[in-house]
Amino acid sequence: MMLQSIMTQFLSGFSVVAILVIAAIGLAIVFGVAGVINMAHGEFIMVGAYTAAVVGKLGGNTFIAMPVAFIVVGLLGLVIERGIVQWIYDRPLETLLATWGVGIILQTVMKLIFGPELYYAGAPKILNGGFHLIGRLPFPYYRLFLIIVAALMLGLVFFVIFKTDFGLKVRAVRRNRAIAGCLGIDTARVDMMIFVFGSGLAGVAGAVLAPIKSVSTTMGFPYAVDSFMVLVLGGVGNLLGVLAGGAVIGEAETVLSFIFNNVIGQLLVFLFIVIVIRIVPRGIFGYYERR
Amino acid sequence: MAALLEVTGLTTKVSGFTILNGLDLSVDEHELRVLLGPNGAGKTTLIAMITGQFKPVSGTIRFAGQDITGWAPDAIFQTGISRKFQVPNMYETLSVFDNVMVSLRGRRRVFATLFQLLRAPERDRIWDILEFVGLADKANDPADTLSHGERQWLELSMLIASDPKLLLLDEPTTGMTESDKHRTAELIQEIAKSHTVLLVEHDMHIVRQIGKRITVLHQGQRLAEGPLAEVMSNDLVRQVYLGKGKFQ
Amino acid sequence: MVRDKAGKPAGKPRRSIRRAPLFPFWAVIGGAALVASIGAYPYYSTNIYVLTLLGKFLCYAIFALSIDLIWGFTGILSLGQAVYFGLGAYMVALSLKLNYALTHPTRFGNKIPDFMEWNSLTQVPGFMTPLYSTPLAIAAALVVPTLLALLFGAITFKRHIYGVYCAVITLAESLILQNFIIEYQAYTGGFNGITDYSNYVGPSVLWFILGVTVLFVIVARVLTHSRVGTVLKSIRDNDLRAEFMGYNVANYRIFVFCVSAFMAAAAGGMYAAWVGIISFLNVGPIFSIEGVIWTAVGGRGTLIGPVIGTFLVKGAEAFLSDRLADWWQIIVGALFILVVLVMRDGIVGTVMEWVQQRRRGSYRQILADADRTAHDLQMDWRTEGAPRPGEEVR
Amino acid sequence: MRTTRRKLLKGSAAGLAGILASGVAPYHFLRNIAKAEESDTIKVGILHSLSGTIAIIETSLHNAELLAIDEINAKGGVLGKKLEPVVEDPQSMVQVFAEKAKKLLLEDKVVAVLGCYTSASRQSVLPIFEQYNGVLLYPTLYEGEECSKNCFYTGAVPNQQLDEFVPWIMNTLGRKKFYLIGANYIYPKETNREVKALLKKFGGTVVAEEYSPLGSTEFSTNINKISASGCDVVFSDLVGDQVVAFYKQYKEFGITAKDIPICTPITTEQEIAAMGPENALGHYTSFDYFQSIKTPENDSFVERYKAKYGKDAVTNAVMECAYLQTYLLAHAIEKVKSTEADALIFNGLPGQEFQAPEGKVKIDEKNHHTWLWSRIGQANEQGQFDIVYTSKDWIRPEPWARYLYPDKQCDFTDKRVLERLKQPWSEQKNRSGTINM
Repeated sequence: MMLQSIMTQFLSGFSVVAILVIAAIGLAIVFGVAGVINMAHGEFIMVGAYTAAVVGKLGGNTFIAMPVAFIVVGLLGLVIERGIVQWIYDRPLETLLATWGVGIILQTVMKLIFGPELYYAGAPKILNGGFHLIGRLPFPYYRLFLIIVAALMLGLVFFVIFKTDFGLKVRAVRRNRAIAGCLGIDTARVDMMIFVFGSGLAGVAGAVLAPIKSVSTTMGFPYAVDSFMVLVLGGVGNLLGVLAGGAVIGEAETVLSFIFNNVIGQLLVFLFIVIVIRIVPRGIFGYYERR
Repeated sequence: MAALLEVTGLTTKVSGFTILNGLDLSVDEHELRVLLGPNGAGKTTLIAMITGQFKPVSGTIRFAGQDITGWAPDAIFQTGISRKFQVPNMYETLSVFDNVMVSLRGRRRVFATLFQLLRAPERDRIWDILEFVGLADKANDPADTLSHGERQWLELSMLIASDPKLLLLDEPTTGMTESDKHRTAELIQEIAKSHTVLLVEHDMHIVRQIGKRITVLHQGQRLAEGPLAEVMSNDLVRQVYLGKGKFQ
Repeated sequence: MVRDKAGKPAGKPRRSIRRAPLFPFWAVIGGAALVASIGAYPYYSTNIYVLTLLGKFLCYAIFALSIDLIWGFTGILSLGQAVYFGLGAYMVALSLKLNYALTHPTRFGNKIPDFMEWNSLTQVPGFMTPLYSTPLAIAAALVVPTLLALLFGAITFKRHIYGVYCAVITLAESLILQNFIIEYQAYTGGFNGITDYSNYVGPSVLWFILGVTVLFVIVARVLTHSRVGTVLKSIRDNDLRAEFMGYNVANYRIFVFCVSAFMAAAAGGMYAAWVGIISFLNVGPIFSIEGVIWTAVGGRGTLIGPVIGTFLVKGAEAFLSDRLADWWQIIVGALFILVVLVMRDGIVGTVMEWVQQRRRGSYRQILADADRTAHDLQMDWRTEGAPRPGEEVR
Repeated sequence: MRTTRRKLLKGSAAGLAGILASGVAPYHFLRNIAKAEESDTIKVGILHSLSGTIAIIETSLHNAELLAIDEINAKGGVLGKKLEPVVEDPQSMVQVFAEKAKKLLLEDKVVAVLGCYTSASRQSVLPIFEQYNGVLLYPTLYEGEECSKNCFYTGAVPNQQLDEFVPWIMNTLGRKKFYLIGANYIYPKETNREVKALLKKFGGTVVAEEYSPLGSTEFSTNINKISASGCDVVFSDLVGDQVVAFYKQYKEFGITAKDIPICTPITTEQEIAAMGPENALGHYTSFDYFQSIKTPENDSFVERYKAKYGKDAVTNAVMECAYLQTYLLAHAIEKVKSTEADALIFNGLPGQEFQAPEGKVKIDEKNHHTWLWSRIGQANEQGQFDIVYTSKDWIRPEPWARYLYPDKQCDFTDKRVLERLKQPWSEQKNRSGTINM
């Protein structure tokens, strides 16, 4: 019985991992490639969620909401990149402050537009219900959908970074900005594209997470925090890191929460992260600059 | 004469590539040794290894009788090795004077430097050094207002201030005008009178001007070693250089 | 760094160093005016509300100062500074609450803090009993956070973690503590925090806090002005160079981190005693980031800056936020962006920069900058992966 | 020599004077901003978070109170004066609550403050109200076990929500195996103590009791535990956006109200609107008020509220209390013809009655809490509640639930209490109206 439940737990753990990956991947490439700590990441997710809510109101569903959110938040990212971030790529710590300010503003503006109350975003009809795997609980289709989305997003990013011409430039810039610049790559443009791409992914995250979580102007920060945890643990600048970090945190947290309780679970995971940092400062798959 | 610096069988890989490959090198007390070699020969890496920036895969580095392989940079400094970077590297917002002051030889521990005052002899020494390199009348300007050449000299003067047994100078003349280069060469010769110097340089004019004993590196190994003329007449060296046309 | 106006006459005498006096005249005057204006308030008015605000702002100012010490002078941006502030505050608050409970029994007549009773504790846990004694409590409030800072510094800086990573990890640290406090509410008051104990508000206390503030500003000034200060600045500018000049960079970072933690803890302790309420918000990352913005607005790398910044931002918040409602949040957000994009050195810094610009021939500087950048670009691709000076530090 | 010294003294004295002058100057400015302009209005403080995490709920309370004030002023105000709301935004932070409360009492000199939502915020401001003898009206249902001279609790206490609810679950729904889940702070813990006491009395069992961290919105673990536990009803004290996430994921994992219904004293129409009716369908909530109540007062209340705040606006129990407590205050001021705190506390508010949307309510003469109705609603497709049970009569508030504390009660007419409260604030050792019988 207990064992069976833990297995079920392990399964739903996958969905939590998926959620973490979905939330973190946008930040991962922005942080990893453009070297920008985007503190407004959570708010980007929030905007994505609201987009989904609005699309829902207009009669669409999650599948429509995803591309829409990608475009909306992508454009938002474009504006912010052109307006603010592009001037401070060389000052990561200050980027952090500026984007935090952006976050505050986004929250307030959304509140002025949509009001303070919680918003509703439903899951598409097809994804209601679930299938029986083991245990007495069905495994919800929507969770499965989340896992698939996570996989697709990872795949998409992998493809863009490693298979496309743009990705080549990105990797060049990531390795050595100056050389890339000298070889005629428009590094500023690459940074911009990456920032927009990452923002778009954050938007998609918001769109797919909205149906199982609550949609409010203050929903962003926890996601941002989780994403940072994933990156710190998994390591920056390596997509495997996102997966690893997400997997460790997600599974550990769900299983531990089942054995003890949520808070103990969280604390243990936190402490684990700190220990890992102590051993491998740049994270499991961290990218080590030659210093 | 006892060798001050002794590198034996030094091998290192950086991100997969073998940079140094069983390199042997020994520098004697009060010697001015010039390291020559095409780009990617491993000159900068060698210096990085000696100063503890990278850990070697195998091989040992002995300095002044003790094995300093794998020590931390600050510990290695304490044994008397100072390094000049290829890109001038100093403290931008500090004044020229303070740059030198911070570099003065002395105790480096936190509570030792806490409230430690600048004594008259130290002050005079700083001024002497600044006048020696010709930065005295810019002593009060922040370092980031200096021109490139001046920055090179400032870093030189910082090294002098730290009064080491061995100076590692990594291309101290890069990006200088001819006249500046000449001046720098003179400075180096001046320094070499009282210190041991290991100079990385591939500007042949400089090498000719000051080069006594020369070591040529190629692909992480010692290609040739000896007086300037002898090395220059060495076929291998000619091949490596002329073949690749690496003169600047 | 400020220097006296009297530039050296052309040529002779050489060998003259222009260096700021330990306490520049204008700074002393300005500081005195500020101190007087705050200290004189109780004489001027009996308005308790503004009085409480003043005391609170002073504690915040010290907090901002402690952030400035590590960020402005050493280039470590900590988003977990509130941890040390909060720990100090909780120690003092707990002590006060315990003693208050002795004279004010709970609804069940127990002589334990109410939040312990809610969580069905019947007596004060043993490890907390030392807090009954005020001197021990004060000692704990100052020492415990400092030791934690030492531990944390050893973990991060010894491993060459700084810059962005340090920021993110300190953020994690303060989140851990925050969750911890919320979860173990039997000992910490949890989500409700600790409130309803006898706090100390009044002119004499205000002057005490004011005195401590002045003391810390002076200490910070001496510290940053001493040789150690110069070393710290050089580490901020170029830690690589400093390391190859024989400085154990990690130790210096740990040292200054502990000093600032100590200041933050002291501020927290006084805060708890003054306002009479403390909650998990005081250890959370958001409070830390608030402190960072006060510092940035006032001017980091200057010592009076954080104080001024704190009073401006918090003062505006106290008197305008209720009139501006949502727009206040937008203003705060805009402040972050503004400070980063336009006014990097904050208010004080900008003013001082302007003064210096007028002294130093700015034209020559522009030429030098252009020359240098040209060279560095040329250099950059020739050096295999050598870090750009100051990388990740500013 | 001497002259120079005297000069010096003069100079420094002048300098010091100058500094002092420069020092005090700003306070003219500050004072003028801080001081609220005099006028012939009665100032009422409104202290609800308009920003931050709790703004989600508190904004609606703020709205309801403003609506009531508008109506009162439209009817000619109180004592011939208009009520002037002084709005402060505590930003969902307890410290700011305390600070703003001080401002309202000391700067704006308000007659009374309508405010606070969480127990945390109430407890952060109570010491201030007690010290400066202000009046606080607190609209939220809360865990009880408290009574302060300076606070009037117009929300429900556990006995008004649970004493009828829990037995009803066991008898009418026939479900006896309870799974208690709540957010990890005082309100759920105290509420669950009451629930457990009731279960003990009526012979139900607690299968499990667990608390999730505030703000955590991932419940797959808990739901897995629930299904593994073999309970037949879930009793939830989750709050805020947790509620939404929990109901959504509960449905997602395929558990319906038929299998294991969720019963809660806290989920309002507002949260249901946020999670979508399909997710709440069939689950039960116990409240004194639902939007779907069919009384003329309520119909017009809902109508007026929508007229002011848009047709999508939903009303809920807490805001109804916020609304009615504003009227109770106005009537109290009318009654004692005074805005003096003690007059309101001892004569004005106690026993004050009002025909509220939920029916007739009154503040208890003794314990500063409010007589309310007890209703049970089942969520329907429209996101409203079908009222499946209504108490026969209004229910007396028991801040000290009699099943837990038979020997305790709260009575501000009791001699001992009055004795205690006569002492100056600083000497008071026990500031609550609680007495043991």
